[in-house]
Amino acid sequence: MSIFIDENTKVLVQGITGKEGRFWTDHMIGCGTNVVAGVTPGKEGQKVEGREVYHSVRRAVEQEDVEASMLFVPPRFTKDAVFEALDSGIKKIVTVADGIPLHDAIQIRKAALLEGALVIGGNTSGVISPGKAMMGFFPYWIERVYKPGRIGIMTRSGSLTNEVTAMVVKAGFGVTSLIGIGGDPVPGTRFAEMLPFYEADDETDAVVLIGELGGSMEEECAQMKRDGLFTKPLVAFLGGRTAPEGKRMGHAGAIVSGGKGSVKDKIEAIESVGGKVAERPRFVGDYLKELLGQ
Amino acid sequence: MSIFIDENTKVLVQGITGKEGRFWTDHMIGCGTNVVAGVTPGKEGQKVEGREVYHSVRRAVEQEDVEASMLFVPPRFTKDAVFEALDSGIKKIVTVADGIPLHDAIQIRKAALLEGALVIGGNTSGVISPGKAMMGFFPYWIERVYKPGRIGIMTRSGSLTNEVTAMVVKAGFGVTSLIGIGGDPVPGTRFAEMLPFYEADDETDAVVLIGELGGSMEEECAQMKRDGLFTKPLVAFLGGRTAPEGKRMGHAGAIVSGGKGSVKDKIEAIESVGGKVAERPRFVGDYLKELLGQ
Amino acid sequence: MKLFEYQAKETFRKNGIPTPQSMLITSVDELGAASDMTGFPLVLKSQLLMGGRGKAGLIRFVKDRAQAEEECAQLFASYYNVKKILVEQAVHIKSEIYLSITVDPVAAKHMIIACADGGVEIETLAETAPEKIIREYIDPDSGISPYQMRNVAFQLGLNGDVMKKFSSVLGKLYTAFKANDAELIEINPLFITGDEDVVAGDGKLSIDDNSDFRQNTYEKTREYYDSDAEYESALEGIPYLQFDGDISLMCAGAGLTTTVYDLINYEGGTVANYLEFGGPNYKKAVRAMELCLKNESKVILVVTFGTIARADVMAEGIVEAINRLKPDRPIVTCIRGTNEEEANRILKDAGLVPLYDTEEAVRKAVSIAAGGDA
Amino acid sequence: MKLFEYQAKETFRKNGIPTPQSMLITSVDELGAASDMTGFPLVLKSQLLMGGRGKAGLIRFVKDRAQAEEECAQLFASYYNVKKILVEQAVHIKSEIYLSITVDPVAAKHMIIACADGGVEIETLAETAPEKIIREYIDPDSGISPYQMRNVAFQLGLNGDVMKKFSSVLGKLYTAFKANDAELIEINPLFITGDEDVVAGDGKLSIDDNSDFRQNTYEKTREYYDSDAEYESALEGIPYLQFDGDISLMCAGAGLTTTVYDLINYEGGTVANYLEFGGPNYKKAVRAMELCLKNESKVILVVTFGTIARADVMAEGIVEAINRLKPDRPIVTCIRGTNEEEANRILKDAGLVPLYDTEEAVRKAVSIAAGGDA
Repeated sequence: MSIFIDENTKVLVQGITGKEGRFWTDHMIGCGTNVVAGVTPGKEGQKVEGREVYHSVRRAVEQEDVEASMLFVPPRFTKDAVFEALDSGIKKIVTVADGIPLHDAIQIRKAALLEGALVIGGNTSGVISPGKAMMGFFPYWIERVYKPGRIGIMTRSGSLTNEVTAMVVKAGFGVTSLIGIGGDPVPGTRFAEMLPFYEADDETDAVVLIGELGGSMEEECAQMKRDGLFTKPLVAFLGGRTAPEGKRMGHAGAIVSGGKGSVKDKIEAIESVGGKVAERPRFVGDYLKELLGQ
Repeated sequence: MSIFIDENTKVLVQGITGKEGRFWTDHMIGCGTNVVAGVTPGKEGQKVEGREVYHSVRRAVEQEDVEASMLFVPPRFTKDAVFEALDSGIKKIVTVADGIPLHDAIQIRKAALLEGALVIGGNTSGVISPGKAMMGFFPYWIERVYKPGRIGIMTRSGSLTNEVTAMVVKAGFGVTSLIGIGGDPVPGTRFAEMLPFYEADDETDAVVLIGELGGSMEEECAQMKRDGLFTKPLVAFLGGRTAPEGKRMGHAGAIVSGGKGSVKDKIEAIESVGGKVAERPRFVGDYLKELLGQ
Repeated sequence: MKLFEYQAKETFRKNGIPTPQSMLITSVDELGAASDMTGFPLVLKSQLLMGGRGKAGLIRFVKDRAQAEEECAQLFASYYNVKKILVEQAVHIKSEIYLSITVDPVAAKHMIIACADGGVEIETLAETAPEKIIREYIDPDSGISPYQMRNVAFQLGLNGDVMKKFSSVLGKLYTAFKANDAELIEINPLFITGDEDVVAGDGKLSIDDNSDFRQNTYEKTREYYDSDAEYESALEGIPYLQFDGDISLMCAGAGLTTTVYDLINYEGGTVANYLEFGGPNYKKAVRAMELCLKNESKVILVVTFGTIARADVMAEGIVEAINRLKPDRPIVTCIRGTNEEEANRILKDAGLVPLYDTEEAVRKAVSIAAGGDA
Repeated sequence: MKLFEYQAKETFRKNGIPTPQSMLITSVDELGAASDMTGFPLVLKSQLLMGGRGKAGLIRFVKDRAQAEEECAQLFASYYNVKKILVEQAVHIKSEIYLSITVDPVAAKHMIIACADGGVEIETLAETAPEKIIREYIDPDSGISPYQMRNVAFQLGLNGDVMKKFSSVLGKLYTAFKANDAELIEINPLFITGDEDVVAGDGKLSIDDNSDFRQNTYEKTREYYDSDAEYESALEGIPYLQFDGDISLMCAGAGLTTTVYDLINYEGGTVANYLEFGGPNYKKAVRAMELCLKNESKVILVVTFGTIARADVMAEGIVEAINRLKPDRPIVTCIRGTNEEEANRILKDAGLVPLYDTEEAVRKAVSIAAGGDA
């Protein structure tokens, strides 16, 4: 079992005829993803990588079975594209757009909550179940990073995820499902909301959390563990331990303000429920070995 | 058991210090209603009929148990008052306001659906369980009309309800619960949505529907009966049998247009599922006797 | 409140929806200035609220000045009491679309209705070819999203530039729908021109009367009503419908008044006017009777069964109205509800014979109208 | 983008929120005209984006002309580089309220924050007396309802006329919050005056940069930034923070750059500047290095691990930057990700010694900064 997607998940690509859309659709298929169709308004009748292109999501779902939608849509049109996917009953949506307006992001998350859907992103590399499928743009071809295995990873970052995942793999592990919830101040889905899926997944032995200063998402994960809703080993790597207060360092919204959102607080929260926080990316692998008794 | 309210239902009155609010609060209490408190912004600390007045619904529900709210609020402020009640978790709301803007009414109904609440009205006399409780302004003191019994009544009208109910009583019956959904084009709750409550009510033997030309609410009730969701005897009285097409006769929205909404269609729909439609108010009692084998 | 075409188009233009060049005229004298603006050919469109203006010959396509003057004069002189004509540029039409927005009371949403067969009545189409009607539902809080505009456009078979222009018109129409508290906003037909422009060929806009307090662009003037009595009652807020029978209804409660209307028809009577003075108008008996007396009816029938609208207050009103207006025809009363005993005492004191049963009152009125005793 | 107080108040006034009489001046010469408008006493408010202006002595209450001129001259001459002063009428204050609107990312709602203790920092209050903080959540689609404005007012203990005026201000503040795509809009303090008026004493407005395409009221000028490098990088859209250590970071990926920052501190190094040229900026190596070179740093540390941001493109950029800018300090590179083999060949060809491990690269940079071999 994988989280969010596997090789059977039927994926629609919104914005498939754009340069980015075409390029990554090709790669997603190369990675094993079951891309069933694409959407670009006004381009119905075209094909991309052999997949039919439709004018609208509604027309696509009339013709094809669709379980998830991958958005390659500019930030200012992302809200509309997410609403369109939700309106057609799609419950898994990934948007990589970097630069979604804050007020749009709030409406996106609200709509997702209302529909009981998972919207992953924006400002993310997406979601990958290594060896099975990918939605987004992960460098799955870098084998020392995207090796299949039994560790779940959740992250706000792109490059840092490559860095940390490489260390996980170096320590002898691999990845079940990697979910990049994205670096925006209001991600569509929060870390803690993904934990139940990892908890229920037989193929995930432990979860690595790649977080950073600012916000409260890491504390929410600690709360899930405290409440017994997540019981597997949890290792975190958190960027911004030495960040000075009041500076926006890292992703938008990553700021320590009024003593809130500091990495220090997050470390306390995670350690208080038996989680481990690695000071350096390299230590993530060491802690996994320790917690998994290897 | 009564539908919507009985003598135990804890009722809040929004707009309690207004002239209408005071007058009918007095009468509601006189009728047996368990009015627990009132709300008028700026009037906290006052009392009406011995009940505490609060600034806001939120402050009222902090102090008192509240199950239902009765609104004596002008039409232009009704949306706000309904939202306020819904926000405090109140799931039964009656608004008598006559003149709620159409676009407000749409938002009111949408909010009610979203919250799983019953908003009764606007433009209604309200709800009465004769002998037990009332929310609204029924002339419960007219004994040849508001006699307790085992017939459920749903209506869009005020005066016509008095007329028809008097005939029901004259025929030897009484009323369990009378729900006035109101005469507006977009009532908060539709006839068909009340039928499951009458179906489940042991004390209701049959339902009388007082409808009129226009809209599709009577047809929706027929559909409920066809689908087996309502199985008790159903007698309808429908105003506007002889209304000419294209004229707005009766309540706002009561218009036959493009052949739709005619009483003829409604009669066909109801009779096709075994319901009876009385040509004159007087016949309602006769049909009840027939269907109930009396 | 239903607006005239020219007013609907004013609203369209304010919201950025293209309309053909046009000028409103009130006499043939103004035709020259108008046709200078629109050029020929042009269309003369009588500004009346009735439907089916085309079929009734109230819209004329004219090719030149001479024809325009002749037809314009005909329209102003017609049976339909045409006061205003919209002189409009004739557009080169490639195709026509039906487009409207209204509310769906069941789903509690705004509803866009569209059809690729423009120009025809949507009600007719609903009967004959319902599968051609496109519906798109809009959440009243989040409003319309661009994908919904495109959904409608694609279902209409539009593409490319026309798709984009249509979507833009739809978005603007939705803005106008909300901003005007519209019951209905309609463009039928919406033209797709030879130049692939999207232009409103006609316009309907009906504004919710309950929103008057926040919508006061247009004053309720006489021209919106078919009769003086309808106009005057509208100003009073008294629901009134004009018929041409013998019995003036002066009843309280929309449902009850409609029922009395039915009962009169069952009994073979005819209605002169429908008038409802219940609810907020229950103290307006004098004004209500005055409106009834404008008709050449043979009897006034008063039926009420009120709650807040107290029977005694209504009875007092009736008596006051009789004293002041000295009606020239009999009055039948059947007043029930709160304080009905007091009401009937008042009526009797005034020499009336109050009845207590609606059907009995109806039969009495029908009998009087047929020449029977009062 | 954080606006100055005087700009936030411009927005308030546009939205109908009362503010004290005021005039913006850029020199002591303009003081006369300003005080003619405001009268005495008045307040001189230095227009700087930093918090705690009051404590820093940048806000001065003055009673007469002489004092005003003296204090004004002091402010313009102060260490803080004051360019603009808002001269504002002194209001008779009865009480002060804290009021702001921001977003709640968990609930996906807009969030009103209010407190009856105005003037203090809300963050401080959150630590010391969290029970005093009032929160009201607003659905982003349906928007604020009057009952929610009243809820906040009543929780603040307001009543009567002040309650109504406060509710009105809150409603207008919410309109401004939405219309401006604000991250935060704040009035602290909101004055309740002796005349029971409700007036914005201060104003903060921070506009979401991702909304620039639909929010372009204010241009990003130099005055919004502390340093030239920060201003220039902002124009480029390159995230940049100014520090005063030895090592210039030129990394890709917000998370990775922050991690490198941490690692340098762990190793005893100091950072000269934080610069992130990942994502859309990954081809801007020349511009990025130029910004780094503005600092008196001892070494430039390049760490990347990219996907779309291809390693070979970045490496080419670094080499081009070296060729064009001829940097006067060593450059340590650790470039991984898509096409990393090609990237490292490019770096080697240019005479660099590419590293493959972040920690190794960090140690190398710290060593160079401490005087070690490049």
